[in-house]
Amino acid sequence: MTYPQQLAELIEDFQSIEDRMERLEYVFDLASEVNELPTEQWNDITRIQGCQSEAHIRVDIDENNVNLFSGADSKLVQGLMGILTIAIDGQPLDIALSLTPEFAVEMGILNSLSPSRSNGFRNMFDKVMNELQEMK
Amino acid sequence: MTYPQQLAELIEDFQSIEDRMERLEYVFDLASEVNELPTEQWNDITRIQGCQSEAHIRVDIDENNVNLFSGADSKLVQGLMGILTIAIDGQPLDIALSLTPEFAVEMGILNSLSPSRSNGFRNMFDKVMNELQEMK
Amino acid sequence: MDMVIQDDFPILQRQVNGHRLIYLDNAATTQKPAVVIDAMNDYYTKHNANVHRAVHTLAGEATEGYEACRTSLKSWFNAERCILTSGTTEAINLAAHAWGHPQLKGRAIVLTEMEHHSDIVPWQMLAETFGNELRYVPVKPDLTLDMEALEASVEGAGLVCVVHTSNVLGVRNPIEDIIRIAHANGAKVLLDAAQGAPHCQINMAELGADMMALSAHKMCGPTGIGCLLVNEETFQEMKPFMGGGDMIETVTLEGSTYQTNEHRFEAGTPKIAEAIGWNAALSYLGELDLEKQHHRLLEIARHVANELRSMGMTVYGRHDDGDSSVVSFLHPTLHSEDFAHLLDACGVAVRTGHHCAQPLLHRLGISGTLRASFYIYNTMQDAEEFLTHVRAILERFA
Amino acid sequence: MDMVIQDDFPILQRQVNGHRLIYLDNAATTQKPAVVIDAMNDYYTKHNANVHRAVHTLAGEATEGYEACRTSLKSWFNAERCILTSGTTEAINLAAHAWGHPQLKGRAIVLTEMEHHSDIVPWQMLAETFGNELRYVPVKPDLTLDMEALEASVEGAGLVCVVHTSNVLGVRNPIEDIIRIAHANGAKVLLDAAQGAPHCQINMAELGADMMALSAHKMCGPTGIGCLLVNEETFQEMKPFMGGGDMIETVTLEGSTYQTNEHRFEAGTPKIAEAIGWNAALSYLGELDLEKQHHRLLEIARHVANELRSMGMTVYGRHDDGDSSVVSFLHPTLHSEDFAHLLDACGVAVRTGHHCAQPLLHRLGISGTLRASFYIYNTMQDAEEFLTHVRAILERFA
Ligand SMILES: Cc1ncc(COP(=O)(O)O)c(C=O)c1O
Ligand SMILES: Cc1ncc(COP(=O)(O)O)c(C=O)c1O
Repeated sequence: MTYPQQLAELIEDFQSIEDRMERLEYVFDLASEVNELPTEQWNDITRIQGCQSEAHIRVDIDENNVNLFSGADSKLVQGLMGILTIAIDGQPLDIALSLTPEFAVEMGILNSLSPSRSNGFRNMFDKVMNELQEMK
Repeated sequence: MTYPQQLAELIEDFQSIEDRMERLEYVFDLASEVNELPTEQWNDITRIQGCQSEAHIRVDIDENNVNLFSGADSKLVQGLMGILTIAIDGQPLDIALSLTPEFAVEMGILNSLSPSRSNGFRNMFDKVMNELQEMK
Repeated sequence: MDMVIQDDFPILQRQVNGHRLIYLDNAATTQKPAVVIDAMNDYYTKHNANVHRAVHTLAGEATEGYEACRTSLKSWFNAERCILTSGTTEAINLAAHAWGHPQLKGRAIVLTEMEHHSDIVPWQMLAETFGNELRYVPVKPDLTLDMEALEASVEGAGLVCVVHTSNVLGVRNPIEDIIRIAHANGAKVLLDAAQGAPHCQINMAELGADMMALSAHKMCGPTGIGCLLVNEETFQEMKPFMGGGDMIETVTLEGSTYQTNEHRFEAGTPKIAEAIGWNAALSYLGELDLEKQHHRLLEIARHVANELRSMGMTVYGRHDDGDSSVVSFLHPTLHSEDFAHLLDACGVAVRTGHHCAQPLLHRLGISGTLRASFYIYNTMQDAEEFLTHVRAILERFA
Repeated sequence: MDMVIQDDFPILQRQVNGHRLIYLDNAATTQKPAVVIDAMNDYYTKHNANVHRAVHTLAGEATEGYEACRTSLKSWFNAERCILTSGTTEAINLAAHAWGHPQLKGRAIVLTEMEHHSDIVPWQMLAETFGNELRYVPVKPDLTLDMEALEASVEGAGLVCVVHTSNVLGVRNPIEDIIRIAHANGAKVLLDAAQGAPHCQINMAELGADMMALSAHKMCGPTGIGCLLVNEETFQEMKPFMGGGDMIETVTLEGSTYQTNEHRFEAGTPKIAEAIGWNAALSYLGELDLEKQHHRLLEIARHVANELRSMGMTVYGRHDDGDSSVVSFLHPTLHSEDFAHLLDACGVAVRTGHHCAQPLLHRLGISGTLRASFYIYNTMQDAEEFLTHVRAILERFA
C-alpha cells in the first residue's frame, strides 16, 4: 500500500527508532499534532468506547477533505490521535477511507503498546472509519 | 500388640495371601462369620454413617463379653464385619476396647480397599468402639 | 489412530492395583491431554496475571487468553453469548437466578424425569421462592421421553429444561422436536449439554436453543470451569446474579451500574488458567474427527452392552445412533459397589450409584447402576479387557 | 534467602519488553511457585477423577486431595467450617444468599467505605430485594475507619462487613475492636480477608469472626478457587444457595433434602485440581516465616513510599506495622495509565485504576491510583530498580 507522503515519512521515522522508550517518547511528542477537540465538546457521541481513559474524537468533512478533532486525558492516547491526524487529517475522503490499521503495524507502534492500548487504538481507528463511511 | 488367638491367625492368613483378588475373595467368604442382624432391626441407630451402602451394626454386652450383630447389603462390607466379629465377638470388654484399627493395616486389608471402603471400615470400627466405651 | 489418541493422555500410563488403568468413568469426568495440561503450565509459568483493566503486558496476555476461550466457545457452539461459570451446575443456577427470577414469575417450568440433579434442584429452589409449578415429563419404558406428555405440559409454561443426552442412559433426546414444541407454545428451552457437548458438535443457533449449560471437565478441559451459552434475546432479559469485581461499571454508596457484556455475569477474578486450559481442549478436540469418534465409541458401547446382557445382566440403555457411549448395567445378585470394587482391583474405573439422577432411577425402579462410559482415548481393547475382568469376577464372586 | 524464594517462581525468569520482569501487581494476583504448578500437574497426570461417592482408586485419590485442602484451610485459619468457592467474590455472594437471606430480614447491614466492590455489591443486591438498610462507615483523612461512626451505626444491625486489609491503602483495620463492638451489639462480622490472608496468618477462632472470605490466587494458589470460612453457629443458620450435584442427600420430584456438612454449599463438580494446588500453596507458605516476610516487605513498601513522596508524588497509605506492602500513588501531572504503560515498557508490572474500590477513591477525591504491591518473592533490588525506572520516566515524560 502506498501512503500519503506525511504518513509515509512518519512510518519511516518510527521504523528507524530501535528503542522502545524512544518510540514512546515520540508518540508523546505527537500529542501536540491533534486539532484539539475542546473538553467542553466531549460527550457520549465523541467518546471512544473501550479506552480505559477518556478519549474523544470528532470527524468533519470540509470540501471533501477529512477534518479530525480529538483529545484525551492520556498523553499516550492523544499521541496516537496525533498519528491518526497526520495520517488522514486534510486528506480526501476516499484516500482516508482506503487506510487500514496495517499502517500502525508497519510503524511498529502497535507492538510497542500493551494489548489494552493497542485495542484502544483499533477502537479509535474503527470509530473514525465508521463515521467517515457514513459521510460518504 | 498381641491379639486374641483367632484374630492373630486371621492376620497371618491374610498376610500370606499375595494376590489382591484372592484377598478380596477371602473377605467375601468371611461375610458368613457375622452374627446376623436381621434387616427388620436395621434403623437409624444401627446404621453406619458414611458407608455408601446400607450397613448396620449392634453391640451388646453379655456377662462382660462383647456380642456383635451386623449385616450389610454389600458382601464386601459384610465381610469386613465378619473380620470385626472374629476380632471382638465373645471377647471381654476390655480386650475388645484395647483393639485399634492398626490390626486391619497389619492384615494388609485396608490397602486392598479403595479409600471409600476403608473409610467405611474405620466408621464401622469407630461406631463399635464408641458404643462399647459407653457401656463401660 | 486409536493408539495415537491414547498417547496424548499422560494418565493412561498409570498402573492401578498392579494393572494398566482402564478408565471408564468418562461421564463423570474425562482425562486431560498433555496439550491442555501444558497450556495451563505455560500460563502459570509465563503469563499469570489478573485480567481486565490493566496496562501491563502479563495482564494483557492473561486477558487475551481468557477472552480467547470465550471466542472459541462461541464459535464451537455457534452461540451468541457465552458466560463463563465454574461448571454446568453453576450455569444452571445462574440461569435460574439471572433469567428465571425476573422472567418466570407465575409461569410453570417443564422438567423431565431424565434430568441430572443439577437441572432439577435449582428449579425446585426457584419454585420454592416464587411458587412456580414444576411439571415433570415422564420417561417411558423404552427409555425415551413421553413426548405427548411433554406437549401437554408445555402449555402456559415459561421454560422447558431438558438434558441433551442422559448421563445414565446415554439416550440423546429429540431436542429439535422439543425446542419446536416449546417455542410454538411461547416457552424458552434450556439444554443441559454436559453430556452432549463432549460427544458431538452442537450448533446452538441452528437448534434454536435459548440457553445451554456445559462443563469443561467432561470434554478434556480442566476442573472449575463451564459456561452458560445464551442467545441474544435471552441475554438481554437477564439480571445480574452475583455481585462484585469486574461485573460493575460504577459503584457508589447509593447503588451500582453493571457492564453490558458477558462480564456482567462474571463477578470476581475469573477462572483464568481454566479458560486457557479449556481453549486448548477445544483446539485438541477440533483436530479430531469427533463424528467418527462418536461412531467408534458407540460401536464399543453396543458390543459391551450385548456382552453384558449375554452374561445375564440388565443393561439400561438403547445405544441408538445419536446416543452417547454410556453403558449402565446391573447384576441380579452381585452388589454394584462390590462389583465396582472388584473391577478397581483389576485397574478398571467405573462408577456406581445414582449418578445424580435419582428421579430417573426411581422411575426405573432401581436405586443405582454400574456405569461404564467411554471416551475418545478408549479402545475396543479396553472394552475387551473390561469384559474379561467382568467374566472373571462373576466366576469367582457371583 | 530472598534469592531462594525467587527461584521457586518460574515466571520470574521471564523477560518483558526486553527487561527482567519486576512483578509488582501482587494485590491483584500473586505468582505461583513450581510446587503449586507441579501439584496440579501431578493431579492431572496421575489422579484425575471426579470426587465423592465413587469406589475406584482415582476417585478416592481425587477425593482425598480435594478434602485435604479443606482440612488444611481449617487448620491454617483455625476455622470450624470451610466451604470451597470459586473465590472471595463468590464466597461473599454465598454469605449474602445462604446466610443473609434468611438471617438479615429487616436488619441493617454495616459496610465501610474501604470495601472492595465484592463486599459492597452483593449486599446492595440483597438490600434491593429485602429492603435492608445499608450503613457505610466513613474513612477518615488519616485513612482509618471512623470507629465512632462504626459504633453508632452498629446499633440494631445484623451484620458488619469489613475488609481485613485494604487492597488500595494496605491499611489493616482494627478488626479485633470491630468484632468486639459488633458482637456486643448482637451483630455478626464478615471479614473480607482477600488481602489479609496472604500477608499474615489469621486465627479466625481467636478473632471471633463469624465469616471470612478469601481467594487462593492472592496467596500463591491457582485461579478459580477460594473459600468462605464460617463458625459452627453461623454454619447452622445457613440455607442452601446453589442446587445440584453433590450437595443433595435425596432428590424426588416433590423436593430435595440436603447434605449436612460443607458439601451442602458446594453444588456440582468441585474445583478439584484447584483445591490440590491451593493445598500445595499453603504447604509452601507454611515453610516460610510469614511474619519475617511481612516485616521485610513492609520495609520495602516504606522505602518506596518515601522515595515516591520525595519525587513529588502523593502516596495513599500509612504503612503501619500491621499494614500490607501496598503502595498507591499518583503523580501530579503524568497520567496514571501512561505512567503504567511506560513502566511496562521497562518490564515493571503495576496496576492502575479504581482497584474495584470506587467508594474509597471517591472519598479520597480521586478516580484512580497507580499501585505497586509487593509479595514474598519481591526484593529490595526489585524496589530499587522500580524506583530507578520511575525516575527515568519522570525525567523524560513528566
Ligand atoms: C479486598 C478484596 N476483596 C475482594 C477481592 C475479590 O477477590 P476475587 O476477585 O478473587 O473474588 C479482592 C481482590 O480483587 C480484594 O482485594
Ligand atoms: C447431564 C449432566 N448435567 C449436569 C452435570 C453437572 O455438571 P458439573 O458437576 O460439572 O456441574 C452432569 C455431570 O455430572 C451431567 O452429567
